[in-house]
Amino acid sequence: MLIALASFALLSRDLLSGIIALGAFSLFSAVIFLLSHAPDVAITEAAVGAGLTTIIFVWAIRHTGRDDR
Amino acid sequence: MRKWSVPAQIAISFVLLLLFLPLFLSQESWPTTARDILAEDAGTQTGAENIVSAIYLGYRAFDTLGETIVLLIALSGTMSVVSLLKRNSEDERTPVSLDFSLEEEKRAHHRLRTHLLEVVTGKIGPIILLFGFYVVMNGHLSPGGGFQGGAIIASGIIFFVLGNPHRREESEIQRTTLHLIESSAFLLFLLAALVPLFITGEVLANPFESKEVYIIALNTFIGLKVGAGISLMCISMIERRNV
Amino acid sequence: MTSRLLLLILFFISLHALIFNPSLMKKIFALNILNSAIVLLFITQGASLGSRAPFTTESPDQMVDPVVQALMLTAIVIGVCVTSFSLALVVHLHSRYGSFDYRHIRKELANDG
Amino acid sequence: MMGEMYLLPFFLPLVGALLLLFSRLVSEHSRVRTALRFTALVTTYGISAFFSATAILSESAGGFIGAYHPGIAIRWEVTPLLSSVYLLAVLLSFISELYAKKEMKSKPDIAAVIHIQLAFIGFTLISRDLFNLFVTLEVLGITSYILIASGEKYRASLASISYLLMSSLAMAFFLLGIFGIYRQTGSLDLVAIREYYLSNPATYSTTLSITSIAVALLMRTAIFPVHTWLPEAHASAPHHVSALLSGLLIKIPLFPLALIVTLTPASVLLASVLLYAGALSAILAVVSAFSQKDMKRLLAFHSVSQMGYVVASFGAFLIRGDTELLYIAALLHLTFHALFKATLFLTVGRVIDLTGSKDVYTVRNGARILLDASRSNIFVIIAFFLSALSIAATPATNAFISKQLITDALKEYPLVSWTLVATGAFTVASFIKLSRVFFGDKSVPLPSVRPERKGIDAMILSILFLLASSVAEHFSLSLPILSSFHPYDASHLTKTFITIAVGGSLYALVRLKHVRAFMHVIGNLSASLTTMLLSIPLFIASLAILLHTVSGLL
Repeated sequence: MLIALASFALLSRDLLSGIIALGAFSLFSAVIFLLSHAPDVAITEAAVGAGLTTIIFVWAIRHTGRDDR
Repeated sequence: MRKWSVPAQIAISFVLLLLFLPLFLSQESWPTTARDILAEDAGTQTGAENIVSAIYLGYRAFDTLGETIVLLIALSGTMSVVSLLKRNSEDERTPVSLDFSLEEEKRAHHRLRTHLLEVVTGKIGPIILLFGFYVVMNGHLSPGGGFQGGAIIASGIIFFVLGNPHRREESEIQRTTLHLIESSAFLLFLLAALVPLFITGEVLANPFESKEVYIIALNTFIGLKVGAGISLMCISMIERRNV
Repeated sequence: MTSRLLLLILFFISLHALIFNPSLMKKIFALNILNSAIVLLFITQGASLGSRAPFTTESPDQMVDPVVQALMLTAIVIGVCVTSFSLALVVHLHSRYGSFDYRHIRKELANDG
Repeated sequence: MMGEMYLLPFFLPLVGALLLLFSRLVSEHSRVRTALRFTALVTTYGISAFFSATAILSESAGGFIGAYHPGIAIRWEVTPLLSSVYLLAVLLSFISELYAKKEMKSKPDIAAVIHIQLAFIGFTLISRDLFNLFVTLEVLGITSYILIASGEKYRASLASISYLLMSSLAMAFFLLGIFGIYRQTGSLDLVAIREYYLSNPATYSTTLSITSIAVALLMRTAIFPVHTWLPEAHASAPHHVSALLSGLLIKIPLFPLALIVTLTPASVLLASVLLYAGALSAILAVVSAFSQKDMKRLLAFHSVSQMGYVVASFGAFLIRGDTELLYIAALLHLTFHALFKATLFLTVGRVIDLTGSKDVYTVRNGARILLDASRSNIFVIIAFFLSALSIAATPATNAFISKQLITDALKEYPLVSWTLVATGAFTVASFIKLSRVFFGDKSVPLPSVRPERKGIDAMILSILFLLASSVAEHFSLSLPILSSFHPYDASHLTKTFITIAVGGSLYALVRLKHVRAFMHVIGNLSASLTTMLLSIPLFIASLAILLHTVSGLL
């Protein structure tokens, strides 16, 4: 699942869907952390990886356009 | 410039993968020494029930200091590049909208959506802020802590800003306040690190009788600093140019 | 075992993209995933010790390794900081050259003198 | 001094940075801001220089931060030697900040970054913990990306992001190395890890982990083949940043590297890799430097080359483990290089600013132009020529002593020793080429230069440099270990004169057409980002295999 999301993020031409895939990847790994008894890391990953990173990426493509040129 | 053919690329990656295979797949069992020590003393030495917090803010608080500084400088570096972008786009006089809320003339067409967004974010903001503070203050007992709570506080502040799009003139004041909060929190953190040096002779050691106080204090400072820093960066990112 | 093999593959997919994809944006994506792969590796391996989250109230010999969790908190945050600054730089470059492709940017730079 | 007061000088720059951050809150021209700035400078440079100077004179000290349990807490160690390196760092940061006074005043954030960088240089030196080293190195990395990009030029942004990607990749492998070592030893404390490997054998995973960490550090020191980020980054950064990075920052990872290399008995083999990689990078980089057109790129390549000397001698020291002379030679050369490379970047930077061109072939009359701008620039010119003579290792300069020491001490490795001598010849040639910039040439018209008032600062800086260099030279000659070393005897002098003569004739060769064409090709070689990034995992993997097979054979 992680691999599929990661590959999609890396291969897609449309950056926005890549970013969404990356966010989903983060969220999914947060779930894995939770299952591995690491609640602290899970919260951090969800807040930072899925939240903050996605916001910054979205800000970036607002400036540059969605096309990966 | 030379180009790598696709088969060559894959071959190189695959060879590297094989060479690193043993590191990933070694059968040795995970060491337990550190865990056993911690399970024994962490609570009594640092006063935190959450052992991860005990390490993060007790045993290895110095790493955490480094981490907050990484955050501090990375954010200030990002913001300086962002302000550079704004300046450049002003120079070229290209209308770049850097705003999440809509322009005045468009607002009429999307009144419902805009209104909904503003009301919801404006009302949810305080609740999220409160939750963030809760996470910060309970970091030594339950999962969470300064950093996680700080990120939540930041999202609360951003919601506030999104909820009040008309008061642009206050933006400068907000920004100064956030800068002040960030710097003061950093000051407090640094004080918390250095004051014990003169009391107990150690850096980053607990100077208090009661164990929890020190870890809660560190959590609070980090939470404030992270919250202010992240929201500052996000605000400068979403703001319309030239505010 | 399987999970580690999968993480190894994940690690090398992102390594491959980081090295060979010409787009700077994709390189940053790949860097993110590379970091996550290592964090996942640490956490899942550290969890092989036991079946309880690290709190003092619970039986110690069932606990997972708390040290790696504390380390990974730091690693995640540092990763995000690097990402945010590199994105700012990429946007800065894109605003001038209209491209993420570093070969293109370099060519244009050489022309700029 | 007692207890952890030793840690104080490393924390003070953070206080300085904090004051600068507060100064953002008041307007740019207010008195408060000036006062804050001044206090920050005094705290960071004055007080911490005082404390680290006292630390040089006292005993070594060590402990755990926060006095927690040894198994988990972070170990630190301060020795007089590390304190003196830190003092050098304080001096160079101070000079770099003074040079860009105006910019620092309008951008307190950037100034704060320099202070933070200084603090973390200190922490990197004293840390004895694997993960803490990861954190401090990341801080140093981010500060340097920001400083490189602070010139706001697009070229610098690209150089910064190339460096960022390369170094983040290396740091990812560093983390993987920590994983490998922690899984085996259950500890992050370097002393505990060394004890573990004394009784337990090192496996392939161990070797792989250690090489991953070592290569990440080598990348920061810019040693062939992972030096490729440096020329562009240091050439496109603002001048004071180039001076700081080239003079100081690339040297710092050597100290943790020495700890990593001696982590297991088997990994000492890595030291011989250091020896040969150092020599190779010395000669290859100097040939590239000689072929450059851009003055700052020329200097940047020389940094790689001079670091080759230091690393080769460091490697030889770590192989033998008992010859203090090699260590002292490496440290002396490191110190001298820090001083003269910073001077070179700053003085050449002045010429570039005044003439508006970086082309070493077309800029001429540099001395005249500098003097026209301000009379006090005479010191700038003197400082440049002394540094150039120094890097070319002419007698009576400080690097003459350290280079003779290094080539002498490396006598057991004739290949390395002779490579370094050949490097010396090329260095002479390329500095003749660079010095031409300062000399008059009637065929080139003089640009009109506005007189500037910055002259006094430049004078103070140059005098400071000259003082520091001569103090360092006298200090080095008074070391007891060097009592049997006579740099000015006949054999050394003959060798030097031959080197200089060969260098001169090499420079004369430039006039030949074929040589020029060849130089043009070499000068335009620059690694693509793909090659840069690929070099790291390939280097790690090949080193690991090499070391593993060799240690298996022994």
